[in-house]
Amino acid sequence: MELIWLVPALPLAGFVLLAFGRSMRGRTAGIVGSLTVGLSAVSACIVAWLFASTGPPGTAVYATSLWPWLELGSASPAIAFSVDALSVTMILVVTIVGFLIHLFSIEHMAGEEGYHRFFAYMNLFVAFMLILVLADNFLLLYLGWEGVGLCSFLLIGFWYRDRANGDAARKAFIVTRIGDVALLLGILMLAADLGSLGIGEASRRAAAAWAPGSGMAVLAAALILGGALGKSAQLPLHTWLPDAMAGPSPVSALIHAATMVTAGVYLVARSNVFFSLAPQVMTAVAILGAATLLVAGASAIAQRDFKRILAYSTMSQIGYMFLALGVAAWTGAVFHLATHALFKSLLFLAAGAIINALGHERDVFAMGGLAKKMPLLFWTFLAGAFGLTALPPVTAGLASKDAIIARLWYVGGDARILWWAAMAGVLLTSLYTFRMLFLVFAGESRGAAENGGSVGLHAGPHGAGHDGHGGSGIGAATAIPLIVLSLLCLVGGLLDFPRFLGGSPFFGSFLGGALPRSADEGGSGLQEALLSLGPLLLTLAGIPIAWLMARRALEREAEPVGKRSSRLAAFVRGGFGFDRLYAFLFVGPILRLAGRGVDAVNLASEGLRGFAMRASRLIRSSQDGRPRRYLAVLAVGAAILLAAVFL
Amino acid sequence: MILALFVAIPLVCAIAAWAVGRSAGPGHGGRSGLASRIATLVGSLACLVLAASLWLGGALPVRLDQAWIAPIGASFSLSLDGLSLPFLALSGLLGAVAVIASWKGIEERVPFFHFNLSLTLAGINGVFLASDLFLFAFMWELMLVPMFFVIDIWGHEGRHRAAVKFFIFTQAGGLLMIAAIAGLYAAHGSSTGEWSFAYDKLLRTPLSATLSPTLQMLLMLGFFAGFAVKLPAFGLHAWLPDAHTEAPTAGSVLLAGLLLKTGGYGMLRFAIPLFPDASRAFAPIAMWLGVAGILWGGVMALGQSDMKRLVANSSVSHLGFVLVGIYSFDPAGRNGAVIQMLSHGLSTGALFMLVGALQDRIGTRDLGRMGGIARAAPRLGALGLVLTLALLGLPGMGNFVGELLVLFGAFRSSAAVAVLAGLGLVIAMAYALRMFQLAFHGEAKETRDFADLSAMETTTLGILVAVLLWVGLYPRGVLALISLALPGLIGGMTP
Amino acid sequence: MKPDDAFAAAPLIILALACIASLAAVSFAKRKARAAFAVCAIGMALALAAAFALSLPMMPRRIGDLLSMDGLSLVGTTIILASALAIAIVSRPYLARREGERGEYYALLLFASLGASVLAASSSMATLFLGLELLSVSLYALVAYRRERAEGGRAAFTYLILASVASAFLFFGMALAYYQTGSLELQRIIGAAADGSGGPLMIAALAMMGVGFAFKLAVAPFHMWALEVYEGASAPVAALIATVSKAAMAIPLIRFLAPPILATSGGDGASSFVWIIAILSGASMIAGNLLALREERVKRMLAGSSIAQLGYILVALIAGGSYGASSALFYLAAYSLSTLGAFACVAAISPADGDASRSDFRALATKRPLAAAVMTVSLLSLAGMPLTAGFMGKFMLFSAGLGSGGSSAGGRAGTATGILAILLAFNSALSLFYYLRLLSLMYRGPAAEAPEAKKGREAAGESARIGPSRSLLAGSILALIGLSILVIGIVPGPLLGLISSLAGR
Amino acid sequence: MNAQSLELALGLAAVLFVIGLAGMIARRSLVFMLLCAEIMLNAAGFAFIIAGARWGRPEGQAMFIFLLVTAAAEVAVGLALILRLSASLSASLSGKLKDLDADEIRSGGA
Repeated sequence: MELIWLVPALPLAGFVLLAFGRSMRGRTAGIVGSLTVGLSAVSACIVAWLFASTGPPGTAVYATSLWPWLELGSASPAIAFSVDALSVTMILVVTIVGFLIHLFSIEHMAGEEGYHRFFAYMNLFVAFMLILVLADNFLLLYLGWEGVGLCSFLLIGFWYRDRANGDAARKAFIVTRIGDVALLLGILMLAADLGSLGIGEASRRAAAAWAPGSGMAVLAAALILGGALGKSAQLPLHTWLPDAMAGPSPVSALIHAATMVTAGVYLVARSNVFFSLAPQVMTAVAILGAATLLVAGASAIAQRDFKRILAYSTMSQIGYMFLALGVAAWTGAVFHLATHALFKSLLFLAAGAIINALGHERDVFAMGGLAKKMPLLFWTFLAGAFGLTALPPVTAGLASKDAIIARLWYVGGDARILWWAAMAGVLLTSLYTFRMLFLVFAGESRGAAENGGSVGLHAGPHGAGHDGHGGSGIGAATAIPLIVLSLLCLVGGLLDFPRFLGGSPFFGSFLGGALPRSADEGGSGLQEALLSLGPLLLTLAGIPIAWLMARRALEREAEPVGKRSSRLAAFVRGGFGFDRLYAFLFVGPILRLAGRGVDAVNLASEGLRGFAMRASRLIRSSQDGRPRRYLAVLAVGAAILLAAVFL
Repeated sequence: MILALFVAIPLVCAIAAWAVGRSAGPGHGGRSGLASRIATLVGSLACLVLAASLWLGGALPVRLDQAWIAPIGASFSLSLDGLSLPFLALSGLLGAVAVIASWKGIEERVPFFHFNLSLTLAGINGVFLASDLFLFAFMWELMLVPMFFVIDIWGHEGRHRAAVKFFIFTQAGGLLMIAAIAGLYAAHGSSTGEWSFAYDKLLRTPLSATLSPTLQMLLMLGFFAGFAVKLPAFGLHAWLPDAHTEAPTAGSVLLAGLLLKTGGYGMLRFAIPLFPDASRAFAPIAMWLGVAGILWGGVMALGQSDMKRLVANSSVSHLGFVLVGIYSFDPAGRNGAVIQMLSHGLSTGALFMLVGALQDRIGTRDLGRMGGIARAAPRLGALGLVLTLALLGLPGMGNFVGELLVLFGAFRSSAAVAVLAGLGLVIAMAYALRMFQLAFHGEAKETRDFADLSAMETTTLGILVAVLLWVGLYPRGVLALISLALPGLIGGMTP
Repeated sequence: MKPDDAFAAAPLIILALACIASLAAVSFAKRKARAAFAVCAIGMALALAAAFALSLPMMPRRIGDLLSMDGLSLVGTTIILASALAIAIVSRPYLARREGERGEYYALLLFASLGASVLAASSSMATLFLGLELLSVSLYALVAYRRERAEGGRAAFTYLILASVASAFLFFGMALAYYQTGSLELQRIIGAAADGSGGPLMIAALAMMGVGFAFKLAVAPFHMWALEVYEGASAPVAALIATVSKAAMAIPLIRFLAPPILATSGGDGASSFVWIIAILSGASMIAGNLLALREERVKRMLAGSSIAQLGYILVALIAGGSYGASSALFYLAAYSLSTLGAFACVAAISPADGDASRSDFRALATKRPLAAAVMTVSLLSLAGMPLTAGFMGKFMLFSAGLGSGGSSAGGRAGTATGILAILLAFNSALSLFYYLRLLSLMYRGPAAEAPEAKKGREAAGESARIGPSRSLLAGSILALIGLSILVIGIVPGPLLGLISSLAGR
Repeated sequence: MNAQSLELALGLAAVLFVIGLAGMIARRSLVFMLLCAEIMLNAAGFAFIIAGARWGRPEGQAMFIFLLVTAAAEVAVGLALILRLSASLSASLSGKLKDLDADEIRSGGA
């Protein structure tokens, strides 16, 4: 158990190897990267096994401190890791999904320029993510927090020769940084007022020191929430995620679907004590989650970029998690986090494979009829889609999402509105999912053959790298992860399956050690059945509507460009114009102030210089060489002097 | 006696460098140039080794008292405590870096160049060591002249104007400081009858008894003016972008890495301990000046198209943190200020070296004309990335520790300051990434092919980065040292 | 007159004899110039030696009511004679390159230094008056000395007209003072002024005498002549005006202002004078620096700088007391040394057809390393940078000025000196501008793009044709000046101790 | 002599002094300027004599004699200079000394 540090250390070692071993030829880089992550996955499993086997499941907490870091007042955070049920869950998700995605990338990224740079960054990311979830104190957590942000920046901008990608990457890093600063201030506040940054210790002291709903508690929770919103792309700091799709698909799968974006959920769950001390903030969490759920879902419907659809869907799914957090359904949120990691990474990988196969065509209107062309991708994608829409037989989404929705119902009272929002979310989910499915796979092939690359987002030189394995060339390294992920999706939900279907809440009880059990005043099996029936029916109802939408969209597509899409659709597709709003409110003014970098203070000093020069010219003009003028000056001076002494 | 070496070694090296130049005659051939380079390099490395041995030996504080100007009671007394030592080590390191950075760039009048370089280092070491106010003023002014020559002779296009501006600004501040020193000396002498510049004596006699608060405030402001110009504080920073931009690489390294630090050091060592009450009364203004510097410098950096100028403006922003930390009157804030100064010295010094290497290779500092360098020169790109991360204060880098501690100190004394300073981090992110992407990413503007960093440059930068990481991940190594000295200076300070 | 008096006054006597000898040499010797130079140099050297060997042991001693040979006068005499000696030596090659030297020049130098020494030692208005006239008249002649340049004559005439008016003021003031006190002794007059017993007429007298002093010291607004005269006179003579005549005039002023009777007494007569001197000092700091700021002609620039420097010295004079006096004396010494160095360099590098212009300084560091080094040191010293005498001097000024203000005790004119100290700080920062401009010019490459550079090249050609003034003696003097500036800058202790001990006596 | 007449005499000296100064500024001819300088100096000398008379002591007269001598010296040098200037300026002037214009002699003004 003292070897927890191995879990993050292994990918880190992989990063170091890759960073300095520039000489690696061919796919060795990929293999090294995957191997190290795989090993870390193995060690993670060992840790999990040890953890589960010792003592009653989940209650214990193991911590190892490597070396002391620094002092903030009386708080002295160290480089220290701790393992509890929550972090065990997280490291399992991170390492296993991470390993699969690495595996997938070996072939998927083959031939890319900077192949081993890609794996170096990916390994670094996994390392930081593990540090984040294993951190024993908030400051180390913050280190991982910023680290994953960095890697997301580097990987979004992986194809850096295209400025657009760079801008997307920068946007992502900066917007999340805003949240990060809030988090940092929160951490400082904890250190200042509680005198400890150890997560457990700080929570205990907070519970002792702060009255529920007291100003301090609310402020602390709000600041932490700020960080979570930024990383998890929730309103109002959500604008970076859609653009982040500029990166390679495995990146989107690992960072922007499975792990990093859900770090916010992890953070809130991790610091649940502070949130339970601040009910106001809890409500805010729930409301923001609901809002994101609806806004993102609606935007997803209007997208035409394959990966942007998935990105918005990710946002809305995380909205579900925040909803759950908002009503203190901690375990539910984390469970949905896990399952979402499975099916969403699957979706992204499959989508990535498709996009590669079509030579970097990302416009869903340029696809279609792929079900026949690439059956494997179709079926795996379908599995993911069922997970996303919580349809049986795929259990992953089914169990987790229904649990959340049911929980919302039980909260009752005003929270009933949240339940309605969740239901609306369900409908939206099925709408955009099936619209996407129909556009991509059904119908006759509009194919990239006709207008391939017309909307090509990466019509850059690196596109050359793909012509080699275009078409449906799908190797084992690509297929295996997809299949494994699909299987995981199929069974994943069984970890915590509704009781009325004979499931056992194993997962919930396991997490119970780390997170307060959501007091489930679970009604009768029948009620639960009805509650989970609602979403099911809603989803099924969505399917035909999605079909019609796809049809109409295609018809409109045929029309001339001018009236192709209404202004409303454009507004929705643009993510409800948040970008423009922020540009107007913040970015614009600052850039205007920066201007050409002309420093007003400097101008002032130059003005002073000019003044001195002018004065000098003035006084020198008196030196015109006329003795009589000098005499006059002398006489006047003397007169003034005489006058002065008598006054 | 060992302390005198810190000043003597660079002096000797300066004379040696100059002498070989003379001996080689006017046509400073490569050999004499090389000799002077090596002399200076050896000198600064010797200082570094000396500092390191003291650091490990750790019998602090060390003192040296030598009669100097008896009639006015000024003595040549040096003292080295935990606050001076890190800066001395830094000056040794950056001195070597400066020499290496100018290995290629400086071609003509090489010996005279290194003469000035070493002389500057001697002055800087003296500033960090002096424990006699007259000696301090002496050293304080001493480092300006050679630095002026470095900028004025070997600088870039606008060097003459920038050099004069630098000199006049710093000198105006310095003279106010000297006036304050003289006033303090006179006041102390006439009240106690003991005419002395000795730091300890002045520290021990409570001024509050003899001096009226207004007078204390005036004297404190005199000191503050001198230090605030050097630091620079917002409003007095007009000289900095020009000087840093126009100076040759070595000059920029020394300016950003060391000269600016003397300002912060002076505040910690003199302005606050000598005038605790006045400083405390003045602290809020100083902190807000710092915040203004953080934000203003950041925004200005955002608008630059000249890479060097961008880094220079970022210095204004980073040293705003130092000001905030120092005047937060909080132990953590003070520690943070010191750490921030050290790591800013390392990171910005390295950055200037990088920019210099770039300019030597592609002949421009204009970000608009760069691009795609990460492809053309991977080592350059990688180091550029790491230094950018240091610039934006990524956790793990020393800069983060500094900013964190400063923010903590600020938070404890005034939350508003902390929040606004925090905004500075976001802006830092913006300009740092902009610089990195414009320079290293994107398509190469003109397809140039140029050599990647040489082994020597790579190792030098690598060492700097390693130290940065060390400070960032194990700051105790430095903090323990500082904590030997600071409490004495902050004496009984309560947030 | 007792023998002791003779010993005490030995320097003056020796100088006087040397004057006569030099006249004899000029009229009878075969090689006039050489003989005159020899007499001049030897006489000055002897006088300098005598000042320390013979008259120092006698000090302080008053000779009748006329002369008071005390520490103050000794310091003054030393500064004067040393400067004069250096100037004489520097002048030789300088004149040799021009229309050929003639002996009268050195005779005039001797007369001027004699007058200056008398002035420095004067304790009575009579000696003050005689010394001043002796100095001035020989200065007129020296300024106009070089025939081939009309400017010399014009400058000399301007100087003469203005100076005679100024001395008229001085003498009228003296007459009024004499009218009030019935004595020619300066001490009595000072006393009367201090306790305000003299009445308004006394104040008027002091004011008019002030005009005379201010003019000689070229303190604003009585500075108008300086730029013209420095420009018109040849470099060594300009040096003479900048150092000898100013030192000679400053010493009596220090005598006036140093005594504690003024330092302590809150007599409104005294305080109002403090304010007036303060205003004069501030005015000449600003005026001098602004005049020099954009000045292209080096000698005019140095004139402006010396106007400002005298303004600085006044700060210490206001502070008064023995500390103020010694700081003023130290600064005076440092200033004289630095100015001397600067002018000596100008003389050394001047092309034959006139004195050095800015263009001659371009790339001096490579053309004439020694001259460049000395010039650098001198300018830095004038700017008050460390390692040079000027730094210590400036520090002394600050501590003197703020010492009177800062300390709660003996707070005479604290606010005045406080304000002046701040003015001093900003002005010396401002002055850096022109010092540095010249400095950086010296270290630039011999670029040939600017018109001034072209002029510089042909000037260089000229000097090459006639051969630059590379006389061993002059060179060693140059080096000596630079060296002593550095030595005083690094270990000012001994000189400082000497001066303060002498100022006490 | 009584004090009042002394005061009057002193006043006269002052008037002389001012006249000299005014003339100096007013007249452009070098020669006249020299004359005015003489007047000023002599006013000072006159004042010395009065002062000496007031105290009945000889220093006043002594000073006056000094003054006469030195003033003579000054004038001598001044005239010599005027001669030289007239030589250098004769091109523009009719050679008559009293017409020498002070404003003509600009030693390299700004």
